[in-house]
Amino acid sequence: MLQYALKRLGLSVVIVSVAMAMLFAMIYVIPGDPASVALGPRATPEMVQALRSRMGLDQPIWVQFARFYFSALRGDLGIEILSGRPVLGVVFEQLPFTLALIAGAISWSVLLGIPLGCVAAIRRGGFVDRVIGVLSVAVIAVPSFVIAIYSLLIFAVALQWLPAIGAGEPGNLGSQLKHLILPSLAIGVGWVGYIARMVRASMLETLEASHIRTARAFGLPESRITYSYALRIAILPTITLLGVGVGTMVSSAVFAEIVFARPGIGKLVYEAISVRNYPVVTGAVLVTTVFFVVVNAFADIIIAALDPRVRSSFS
Amino acid sequence: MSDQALVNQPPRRRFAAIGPIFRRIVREPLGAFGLILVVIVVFSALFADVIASYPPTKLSPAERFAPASFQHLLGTDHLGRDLFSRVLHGGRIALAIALGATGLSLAGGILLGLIAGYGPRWLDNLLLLLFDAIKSFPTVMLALALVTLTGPSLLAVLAVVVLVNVPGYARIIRTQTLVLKSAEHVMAARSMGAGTARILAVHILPNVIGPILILASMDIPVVVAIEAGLSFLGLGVRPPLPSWGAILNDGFVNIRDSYWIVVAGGVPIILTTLGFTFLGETLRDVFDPRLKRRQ
Amino acid sequence: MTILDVKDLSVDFVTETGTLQALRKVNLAVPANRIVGVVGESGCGKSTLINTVLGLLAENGAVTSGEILFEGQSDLVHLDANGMRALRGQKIATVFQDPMGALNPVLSVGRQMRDIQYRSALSRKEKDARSIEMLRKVRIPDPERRLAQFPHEFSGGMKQRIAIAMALLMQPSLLIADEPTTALDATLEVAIIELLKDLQQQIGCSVLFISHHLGVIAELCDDMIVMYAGEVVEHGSTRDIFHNARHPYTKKLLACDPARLSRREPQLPTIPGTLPDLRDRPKGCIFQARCEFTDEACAEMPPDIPVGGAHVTRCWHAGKTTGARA
Amino acid sequence: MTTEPLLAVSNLRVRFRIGGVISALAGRLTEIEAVAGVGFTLERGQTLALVGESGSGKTTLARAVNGLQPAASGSIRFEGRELGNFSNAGWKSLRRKISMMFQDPVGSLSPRLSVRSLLAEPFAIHGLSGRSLNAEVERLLALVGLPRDFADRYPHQLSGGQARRVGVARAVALDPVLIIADEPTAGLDVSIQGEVLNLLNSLRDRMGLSMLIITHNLHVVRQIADRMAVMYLGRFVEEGETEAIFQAPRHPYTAALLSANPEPDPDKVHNRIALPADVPSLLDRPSGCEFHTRCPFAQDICAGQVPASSALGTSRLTCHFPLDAGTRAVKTIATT
Repeated sequence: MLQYALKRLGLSVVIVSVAMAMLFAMIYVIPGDPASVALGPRATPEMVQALRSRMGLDQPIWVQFARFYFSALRGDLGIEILSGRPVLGVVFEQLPFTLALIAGAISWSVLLGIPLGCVAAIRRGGFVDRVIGVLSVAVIAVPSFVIAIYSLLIFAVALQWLPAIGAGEPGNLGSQLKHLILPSLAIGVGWVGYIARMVRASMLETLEASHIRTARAFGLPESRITYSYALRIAILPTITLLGVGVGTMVSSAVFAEIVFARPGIGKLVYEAISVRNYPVVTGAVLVTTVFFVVVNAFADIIIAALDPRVRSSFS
Repeated sequence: MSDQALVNQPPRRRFAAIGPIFRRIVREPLGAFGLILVVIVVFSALFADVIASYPPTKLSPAERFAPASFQHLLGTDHLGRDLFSRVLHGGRIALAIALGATGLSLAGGILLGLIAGYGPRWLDNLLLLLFDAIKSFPTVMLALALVTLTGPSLLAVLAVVVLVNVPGYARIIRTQTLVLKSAEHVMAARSMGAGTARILAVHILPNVIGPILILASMDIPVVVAIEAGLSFLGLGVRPPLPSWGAILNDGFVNIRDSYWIVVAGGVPIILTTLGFTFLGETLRDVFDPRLKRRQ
Repeated sequence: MTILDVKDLSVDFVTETGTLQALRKVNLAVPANRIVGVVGESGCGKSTLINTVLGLLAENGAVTSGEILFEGQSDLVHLDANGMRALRGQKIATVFQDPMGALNPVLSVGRQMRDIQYRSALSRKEKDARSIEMLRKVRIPDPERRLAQFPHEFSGGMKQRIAIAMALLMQPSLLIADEPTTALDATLEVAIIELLKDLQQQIGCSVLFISHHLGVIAELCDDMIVMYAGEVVEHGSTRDIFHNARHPYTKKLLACDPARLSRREPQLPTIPGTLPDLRDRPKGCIFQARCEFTDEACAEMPPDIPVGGAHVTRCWHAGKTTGARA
Repeated sequence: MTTEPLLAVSNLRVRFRIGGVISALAGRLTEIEAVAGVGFTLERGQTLALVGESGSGKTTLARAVNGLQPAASGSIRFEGRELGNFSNAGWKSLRRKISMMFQDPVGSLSPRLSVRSLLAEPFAIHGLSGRSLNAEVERLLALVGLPRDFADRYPHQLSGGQARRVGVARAVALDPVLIIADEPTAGLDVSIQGEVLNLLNSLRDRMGLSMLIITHNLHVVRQIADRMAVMYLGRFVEEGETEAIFQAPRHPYTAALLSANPEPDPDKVHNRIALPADVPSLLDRPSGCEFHTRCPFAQDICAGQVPASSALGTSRLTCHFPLDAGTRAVKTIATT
């Protein structure tokens, strides 16, 4: 088990390294170098040249990459161009807001999605199942930023039930939660659909397995078969799905933060673009990527810990 | 039982004519609904010039922020442009990007998937690592990073969508190819002396392409959403051009007093994504019910 | 006493291409303390028969006629879900074909064996003790330790032994074994057969043993039933049927088994023709299209004709076929 | 040419890698030997059956002979030429001469191809499309006793027996000299088994084929094979003429396999050699004679010393204490 966990985390390190190389290659390959991008069209060639050497862009490519890679390992993602503060600090300042948003979205999707999926599987083919099915597909289909804008329009602008902008007063948990409801729902509602469908499908698949037939042939009560024999297996893919989903949720969070004018990484990057604050953009991309990769590794490790088949094959 | 059912079946082609499939789609309420929406969206995009009474970029400062009326079915925006005609033309861009990006990612995904699945082990591992790395960037973050360098453009949107979609298709094709690689019919072909090209083209590709086409059709609404989203952020289509995302952005800025602009921008996105999704779901159920599990 | 008495049982499946008549007027009896074998080729309805007895028919299947009497009283066809569940696992236990998939992969063997005893008032410890005793009976070495293990930690043969232990745990009066040895290698197969025979005598239950392997039936069973295309065409004692088969299908089936040939034959016997389409069942005898005795009489469905003792066959020509070897 | 057997395999070994880099670093065994030093010859027109329980390496051996599975060491000579020395073109022409049938009758046919395309494929692969393909397809269908209109069916529309016939037709399409058949009757009902065996026997006689049959069904062996070889943990324990082995198995494992066959006679008294315990893992091969952990006749020397291969009559076997000829299954051992 420990061996599996180490192996999986090791793989994550490799994936992040490759992702960094790709990010670096992207910066390098695309015409228009970061220095002139940062300085804007009015910069003189001398200014660009000065910044280039300050950013190390005049070095050979592999030196640049090694520097980029190893300073990132140390947590040094460069200096923010406008204020001169370390990028990592700027990003970490915004990270908690985004994490809260994603945690909220995951809560919605788990708390609503798993029970809905179970109900649909148990009542398969019935009216309830069909309604849940159609609603799941519908919320998956509609993009989260459209949901964000429309829920803002309806609940905050027209009905004025919930606050429209910001993350709430610092230190006031109630106000912060209130501000979290709409944006996290906008991100999470699609995932309620995903989870419900996934749980339904994997419940149905598990219920067809021959060991369930054995359990029935031994006269076990249907409730025990459903909840302790089938759900235990059917729940496993949900964890993988949520792990993968975190990436999409980070994307959705960008929209939610802009629509609801919440602080967060998405908003940080969006604003950095308009002033061509390139180090902030790369830094934020790296931090979210690492976050996503680590979350996925943990999702896999949790599954391994819950599934005796995987657990013992590595012990 | 099932064995018996097969034994006495009259010879039948696996893919029957379009007719019965069409009937089965229409028989499902959702499928029929999806099909109608898709037909409307495609039709209005194709004939946008004919249907719309104003050019989509025509400014008329006198008519700024006009609510819906007979002259302007969906009202006008902050520059007095007719929203109905902007919505119709925006549909063109949305569909063009969706089809183009999906097609390109499919082609790339199938090619890389076959290489990874059938090629040498080291190449497979390398490609998997690349796929994982690409997949580990949150899509919008990657788009933001790219656009910072290139400036907003449709091409950038296209590139991001293809880049993030290829790994998904490639992985599915790879897994299927790996399974088929050791399947008995492929071993049989190898034992007859069939070459790699023949095995891939005759014995593997036809067996993996069906599911991936259906999955791709279900990705069309996702691409529509990405294009609209990036345009909403001002990273996609450049301003005068109509795009649903751009209309939404125009409306969002004025959401407190001119709600109809966000309605005009958002409703087509909702109808299009719902239409394609419902149709895709029904298609999948009709063609290959097993796929449902892989979702 | 008759433990299981199936009378006139017919089962239909509704499929996209029409109604499929899976079982037609099936009659069979499992007497107390006997092992009854069911033999037949694929598509003969063996699995449908078991699922009907267990009340586990697929949703598109339905009993259209007949009754299934268990221990002379409860009609399993009309028993409600709770009544059926009270019998399953307690009075009627089952061992399935696939030892790999029959056990829940994420629960320990001990937990699964404890769950089967959920109706008993015993303490957890006592339940485990019973499980251990049963595992010992099926010759699992070191059962105390193995109770905590998960199914994937056992070999295929061991899993099938565990499945048998689970089935016999509640001392059922009927054990249904659905091809329990088909997925196993020959040496494991005979070990399981000998084990089953042993345990049946110890526990004193009846066994309904489904197999397509004639040798296994001959070795294990007291009585046997031959099925073809959803009908029981012949039943009687194993000895009667192997030595004096009266239905033309039974004769042909026995002749086909290469195990009967003690030397190399230039031409092996076969049964020409194919199974009839069960969605469009022929009127009359089910075997008429492949039978050399077919005449006008066969256009009508034959009744079950006694041919001596408990030996019964569903053939108009049971008188003619005696002695003649196919 | 005349003295050289059609197929001569000697000391063949096939290994599989298991586990990854980490287990290798941890010093764990990372290879298993699925075929561990097998040698045999197959004469023209002869049929050899490979018999053994699952995991005994019989399928791997067959695939190695056909080059589908690379051999780790040893030699395979076909028509006097070493397979390892073949060029790509050589391999291709070899595949015309050796054709292979796989276990699953339906699964070994490409699901999206019609029977016509399936039967035409060997001609297409070997660039023989000049012949009238339709005529060839009809000839092949007739050869295996299927009606002409089967050409337009797809594999999923065939029953197991019909699919097997299509497989046979494809295997003989290019007039091979050797057919390797992996479990040709597995999963088929007994009445269909007979049809397939009759077909294979008659084609063999008519076309002068050699056959290598892999099966776990001993009755099939008796009806089709001139010689048989019994495999255990990737090695031959006994090899010889089929009838002789059936009459008097010399290796205890062979005897146990033969006695483990329930016969369709309720009055038969079985004197079985019961094998205790499970088949050992290939990762943990027993010392000495690898069968000693399950052998009812094992003595001290069996655990300590590897028995040499010895010739006894027409058979070869590896056993310290071969059973006496004529006494079959002499001892009955209780399973406990």
